[in-house]
Amino acid sequence: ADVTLTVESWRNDDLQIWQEKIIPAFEAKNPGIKIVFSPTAPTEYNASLNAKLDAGSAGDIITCRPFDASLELFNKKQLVDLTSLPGMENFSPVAKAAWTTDDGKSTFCVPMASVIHGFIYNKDAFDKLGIAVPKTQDEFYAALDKIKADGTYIPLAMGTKDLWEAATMGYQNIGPNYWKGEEGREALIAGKQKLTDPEWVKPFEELAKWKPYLGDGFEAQTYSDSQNLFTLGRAAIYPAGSWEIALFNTQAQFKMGAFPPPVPKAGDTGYISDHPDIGVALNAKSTHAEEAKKFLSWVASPEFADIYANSLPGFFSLNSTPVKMSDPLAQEFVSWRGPYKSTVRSTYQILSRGTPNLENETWVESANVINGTDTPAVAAEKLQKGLDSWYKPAK
Amino acid sequence: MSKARTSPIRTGLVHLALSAYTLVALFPVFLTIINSFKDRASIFREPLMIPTPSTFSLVGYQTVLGQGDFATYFQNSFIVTIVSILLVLLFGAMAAFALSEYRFRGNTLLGLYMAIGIMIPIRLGTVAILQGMVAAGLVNTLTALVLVYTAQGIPLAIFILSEFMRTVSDDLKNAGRIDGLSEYAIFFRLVLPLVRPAMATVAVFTMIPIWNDLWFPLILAPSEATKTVTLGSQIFIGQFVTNWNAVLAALSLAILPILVLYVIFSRQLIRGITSGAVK
Amino acid sequence: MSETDNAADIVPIKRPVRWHIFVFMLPALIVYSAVMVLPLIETLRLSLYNTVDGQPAFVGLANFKVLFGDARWARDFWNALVNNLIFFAIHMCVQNPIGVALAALLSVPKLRGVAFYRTAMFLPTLLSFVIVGFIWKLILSPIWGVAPWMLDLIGLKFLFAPWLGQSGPALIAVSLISNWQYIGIPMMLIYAALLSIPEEVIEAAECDGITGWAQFWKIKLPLILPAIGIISILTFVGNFNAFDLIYTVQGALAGPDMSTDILGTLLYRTFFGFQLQLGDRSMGATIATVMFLIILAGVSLYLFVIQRRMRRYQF
Amino acid sequence: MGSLQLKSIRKTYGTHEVLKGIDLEVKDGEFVIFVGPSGCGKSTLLRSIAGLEDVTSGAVVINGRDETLTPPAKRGIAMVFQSYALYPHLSVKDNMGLGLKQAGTAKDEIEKRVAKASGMLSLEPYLGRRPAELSGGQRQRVAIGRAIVREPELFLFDEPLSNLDAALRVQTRLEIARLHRSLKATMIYVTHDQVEAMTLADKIVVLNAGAIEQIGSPMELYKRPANVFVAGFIGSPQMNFIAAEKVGDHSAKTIGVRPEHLTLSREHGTWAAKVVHVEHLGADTIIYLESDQCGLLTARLFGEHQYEPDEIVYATPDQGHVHRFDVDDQAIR
Amino acid sequence: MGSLQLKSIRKTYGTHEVLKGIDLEVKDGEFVIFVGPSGCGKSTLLRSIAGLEDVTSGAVVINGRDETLTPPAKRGIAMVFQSYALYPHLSVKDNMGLGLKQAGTAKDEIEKRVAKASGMLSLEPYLGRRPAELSGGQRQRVAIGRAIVREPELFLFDEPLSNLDAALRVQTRLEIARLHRSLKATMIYVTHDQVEAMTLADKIVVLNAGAIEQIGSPMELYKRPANVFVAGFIGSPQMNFIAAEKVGDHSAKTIGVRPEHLTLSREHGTWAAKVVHVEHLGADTIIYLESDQCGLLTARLFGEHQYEPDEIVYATPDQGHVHRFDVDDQAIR
Ligand SMILES: Nc1ncnc2c1ncn2[C@@H]1O[C@H](COP(=O)(O)OP(=O)(O)OP(=O)(O)O)[C@@H](O)[C@H]1O
Ligand SMILES: Nc1ncnc2c1ncn2[C@@H]1O[C@H](COP(=O)(O)OP(=O)(O)OP(=O)(O)O)[C@@H](O)[C@H]1O
Ligand SMILES: [Mg+2]
Ligand SMILES: [Mg+2]
Repeated sequence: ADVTLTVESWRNDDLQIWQEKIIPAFEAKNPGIKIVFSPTAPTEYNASLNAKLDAGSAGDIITCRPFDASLELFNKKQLVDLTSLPGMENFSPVAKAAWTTDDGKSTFCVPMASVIHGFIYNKDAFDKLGIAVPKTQDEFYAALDKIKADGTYIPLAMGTKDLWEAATMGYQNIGPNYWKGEEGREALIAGKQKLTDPEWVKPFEELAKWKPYLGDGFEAQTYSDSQNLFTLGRAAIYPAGSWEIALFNTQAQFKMGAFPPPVPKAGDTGYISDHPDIGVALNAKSTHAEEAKKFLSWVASPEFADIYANSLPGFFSLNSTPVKMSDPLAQEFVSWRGPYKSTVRSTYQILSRGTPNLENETWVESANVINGTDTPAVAAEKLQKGLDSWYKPAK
Repeated sequence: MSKARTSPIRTGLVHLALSAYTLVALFPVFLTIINSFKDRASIFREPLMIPTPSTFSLVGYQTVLGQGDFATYFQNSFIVTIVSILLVLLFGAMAAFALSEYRFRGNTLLGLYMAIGIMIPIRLGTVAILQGMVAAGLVNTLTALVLVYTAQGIPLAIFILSEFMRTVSDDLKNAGRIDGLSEYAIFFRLVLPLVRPAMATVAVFTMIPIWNDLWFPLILAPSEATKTVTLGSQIFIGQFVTNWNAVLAALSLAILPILVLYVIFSRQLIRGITSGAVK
Repeated sequence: MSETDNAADIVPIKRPVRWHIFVFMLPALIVYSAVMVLPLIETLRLSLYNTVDGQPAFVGLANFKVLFGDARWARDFWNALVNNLIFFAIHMCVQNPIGVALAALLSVPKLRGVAFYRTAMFLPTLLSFVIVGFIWKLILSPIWGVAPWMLDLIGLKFLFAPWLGQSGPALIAVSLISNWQYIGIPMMLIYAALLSIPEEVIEAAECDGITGWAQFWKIKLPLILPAIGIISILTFVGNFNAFDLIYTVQGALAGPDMSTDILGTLLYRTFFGFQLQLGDRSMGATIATVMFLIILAGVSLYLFVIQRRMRRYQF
Repeated sequence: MGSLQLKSIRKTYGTHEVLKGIDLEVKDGEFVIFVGPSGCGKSTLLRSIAGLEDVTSGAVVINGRDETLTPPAKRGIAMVFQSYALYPHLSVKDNMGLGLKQAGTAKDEIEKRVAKASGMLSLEPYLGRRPAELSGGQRQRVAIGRAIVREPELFLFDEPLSNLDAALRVQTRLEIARLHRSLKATMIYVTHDQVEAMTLADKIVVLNAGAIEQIGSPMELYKRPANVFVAGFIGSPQMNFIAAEKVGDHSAKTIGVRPEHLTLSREHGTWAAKVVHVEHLGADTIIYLESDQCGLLTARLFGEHQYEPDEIVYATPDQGHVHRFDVDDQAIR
Repeated sequence: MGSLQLKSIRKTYGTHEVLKGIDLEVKDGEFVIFVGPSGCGKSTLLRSIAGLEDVTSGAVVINGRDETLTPPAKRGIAMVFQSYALYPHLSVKDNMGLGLKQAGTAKDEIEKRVAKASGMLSLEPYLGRRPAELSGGQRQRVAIGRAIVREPELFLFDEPLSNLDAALRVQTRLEIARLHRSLKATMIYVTHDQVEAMTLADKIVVLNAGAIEQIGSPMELYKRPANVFVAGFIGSPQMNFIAAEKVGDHSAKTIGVRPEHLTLSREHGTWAAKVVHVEHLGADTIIYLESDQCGLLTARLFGEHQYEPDEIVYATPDQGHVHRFDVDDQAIR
């Protein structure tokens, strides 16, 4: 009889793609194995997955969040070590970093995709106002001022209501330019830098400057409000993650372009956040481990990478084999990988293991900084204090 | 002939107040429903407009209904909700009767024990519940959901029903006892019919969280065959992209059956059930 | 009509065993204990355990010490508790009085359209949180501005502010949304209680010249006092367990700046984790235990003091 | 002032017509008693006067004003309900005082009136109790007390004494009569007790199946009943009805003789009859007879008399007290 | 079988002692009537017999077995509640049939008995109605019907006829008497109606303030009341009590004469008195007198008599019927 593998995922938006492209492609090659993609609302995913894993009723294939969330599952022996899975060799150690133990010995998820931060802009608006794509900080503010003076468009489509927008689209977007990507991030982990250091306060100072360029009532503006403001043509610039591409393509009625976070001064090295976001793992309790491994190997293959990246522009494959993408906006994003230095979000690895949770605090403080309820210095101090309370970097 | 006890001015004021609040209550619902029939752009451009031929769109509904076997989902939701309500009403009312009618040692403590359930969110017990269901082989069955919802609904049912049962005239129950009715007959034939409004209230209160629950269907019965409507429609609540058309359509669709159930139960809210009993 | 006096019954010593009490209690007791209480106890037990060196170990009250002793935990906890009290106070002052008033209006005899009003006013209660959150965010959104537009109609647009995004008003706004959603609960309970008041008593009051408001205050209210007690305690319990609405409207971090964080959101965030924050069952169970004790205190107060003193009338 | 006029009051429940056009005039200060068989519509009529029932058609005129649509509270009435309808949550004292308090009566005035009423009704020991802690008769007295403290112009009493013992009943009856005189209030009173009806009423209204059979003073009804129904209804034991033919009277269909107007003799008399049953009430003796000629007869004798069942006696009707009725059951005068 | 024994039944509510040690023996098939002032504990006693109240001490023995702790359902009794206690959600028919249905009686047997009882009580037109749609008297009849269809050995009636009109009351009374004979059931009956008590009872129990004053047959109580209380309670209008000294009798404290045992004469007699008030009841005339010597006197005359207030008359006590009481209010025999 056919073996059925169930895939647990939070990506319910991808349901159609799985059903129409990914699963048929796999099943065609692997008769006898059936795949059921069973997504959960993202807000419930972690909690429900944990409960099911604990009770032993989770699906065979587990979609992995990056870093600690999955590492925890592996440590609890709920995920199988995939270090030697055929196909794993298709990924560079950097690509696997998000799903590898701290000592680098075991990898437990097959990396699927990463997302890149930057800014998406309304090309029509820029053309109309005669604005060139900003490369530096100064050009960026000049452009914002010009848009604001014109009054047709809201300069920046971002709100602080949902908190994470401010942190992810703001802080993590422009931050790497100041803390110098991996260099700063590793220094922070090693305890050589502190969040109160200028490298880490500076991004907050920049965020604080954004306030005048946001729309009226941005404090209560939600993420989808921002999306809609932009796609309906009412805002000129959208601090973005590459995952927006697919949606914006279908919704925006104007031409769009993208630019990476502007560097502080012309000539500075640019950094981008190229963040591993999604992987797949094998449930240790799966009764069909062999079949599941077959599937995982297939996910590690260039074939899957191609299908996935092209059906979901904005989710960039982590496979070493380059994927040819057809979407211009996606190409634009991925093109930054060369000239700019890639890094992952600063709070994701190790630093959010304790309580208070640095990532969550960063959300709150980023919003506070933009709202003006905390100064950048105060915000940074709060974060560092919170981190100090539990994080003791190895000396 | 108009009525002596209802002065037109007073009635008018009452209607005014009630209509005012009805507006407050209905307006958001009205917004939901009209917007579920519009295309995405106009949901956001003119949220207050009723659908016009140019903005009218069933895309949300098409998405929803194309996205899974909604007939089965509805059926599952109905089965789970109705069976759970019946069990909650039956078990809850029985226990409430025991607690309110008889004095016995530990009565209040037992009442307190039965109320623990409303003091801690049952979700916290998820892991143990799920383990139990796995052990009993009930995962991905509607029975698992029914069991959980019954347990979840019982405390509130007892809490409310015992209070109402205390208002049933002792003379009436005594008349039953004299008539040779057993305690069971007194419960089923006299007390239950007389607390009908309270039973309806409990039924409605029990039904809402069951129907709208996402968590336990997700944990206990996520399979296609056992999915409930709420779980079925949560597909549309995405991480980064939200398909508002579909959300609105799915939720509008999900209101309808529960509204029907509400109307059915609320017909039991009748006045003067006990009038004429004693003097 | 007659009234029971709970204390007055004198039970003779050698009453035969009343098996029917067991029969009445048993089904509820079994299902409830097995499916609800045992799992919950299992969970609360975790509050005495924590991971020490990667192994779960019994730590006594250490978790509680952390919760109240550690500055950050304590700050979060007290912040949530205070917010929760405000949340509760708003429900008691807005939701319940309005609910009672609506029930009183609905119970005016011979009123036409009662079924319609009742259904309409109960409708919000039937909605799931998702829809309530969505629709109110839409209404209150400064961008899509249904609320500003409506305030504009009556010339009060200047009053509008992005309430949900401001620390002060956000909690009040969320509470009011919750009031809007749940008003059906007190309304329906009180309505059911009002329906059981014998008509003769009301008629007697009419003849006595006690009509309208006075009739409500002096006749109906005392007779439905037990139901009012129930809605108060249910509101208390409900509010101290609430979390869904805040989750959907304000997110798991109960923004802005934790200003809408209540015990429920704190508990869920801690217990199940959120985003990068991993679920911490032990601390979660600790918070749950504290919440349970708070609620237990309230419910016990009600059961052992208020409910016992409350007079009930039989019809 | 407390005059009352009912103009063809009709009341239907569904298709069932309970009041079939009642016309009645009650003068200020009159004491009117409604009597009639159980279910004939007395309570309904009273409730219609109070405004508790919406009449289907007709008008209620109080003090010359049409008050058909006035709410009960504004009609200036007090009512004793057949089912008491006490406020279960209030003490006896508050049950009586609530209406006054609502009307804004001064506190000491309320005290005074409640004290007076409860004295009158022997309720003092129970002032602090709630209705549930009272006996049936005590509850009924509270209901009476609640009505009388308000001293309105129009009283409506629905069988107010039915659960009281004989002594208390006489006493309360006298109090009500005194109240009637002292307040000069109009009273409308429903009772099944013949003694009450005969002693209290200025005017008795005999109702039957929702219609008025006769209105008149007590003695009028007793002496000159307008028809068979009234003749049978007023007086206890009931009047004896004899088919007129059987006793040779061809100008009437029925003749009627009250039990107290039959004289018994062991020796001779008009109708020979056999004793069927004897009831000794102490003050009276009721003798049930069976006669071939007139069927069953009841005789009531003053004092104690020894008759044995199966004994043959002769009953003689008291000539001045024979009632005659035509084929339509109407009295022939 | 339906014998009943009460052994020093006591019942207290809080500190208030309602039954103060009641001892009573009721033989199988007896018809016992409880009378007593409102609030004296009649209903409480009845409810204790039924098992609805837990007595504070004492024993209820039914058919020789101690049933103090037996639940009411197992005592084989039927009861008519003073407050009716009808099942409000059931039709008249189902109200009557429920007990039988519960006992598993065959459907047609139920039909038959309900039909019989409702015929007896003139309830046929109302069989489909609910209690709320009935008049007070109809409700009361349903309550009676519900008790009698069950045909148990022991009946408890708490003022079952208080809301019925005279005709119906007589009729129902006779039905109950017939039922008593045909079922040979034991009946315990509370009433305030003297006629009922006198005509129905084998044995009357006079209660006062929770204690038994006297037990005896109706005529015994009427003729030989054991004390002032019973003498005053039995008989209506009440017995006249006269301070013995005033009339020159020094061997007693009080003498008592029933109103029907006073003869009036305009010319001469024992006590001169002034007419205060005259009540015409039709069959009787009640005359209230005031005499300097004996205070207030009531006389009851058979038939109609014309006396005017303020007239002076002479009242003569019927010698065989004078009751004498000692300082402890006990009758002197
Ligand atoms: N629940 C109670 N608590 C306190 N006292 C009570 C309670 N029930 C009854 N009583 C008192 O007990 C006494 C006896 O009551 P019971 O009902 O037996 O009187 P009754 O003889 O039936 O009077 P009635 O003829 O008026 O019906 C009354 O004085 C009453 O006030
Ligand atoms: N709500 C109702 N629906 C239908 N019929 C009703 C309703 N209320 C009363 N009736 C009927 O109306 C008739 C008159 O009732 P009402 O109470 O006026 O009688 P009553 O003369 O007071 O009798 P009683 O002496 O028994 O109290 C009765 O036959 C009764 O059955
Ligand atoms: Mg009546
Ligand atoms: Mg009584």
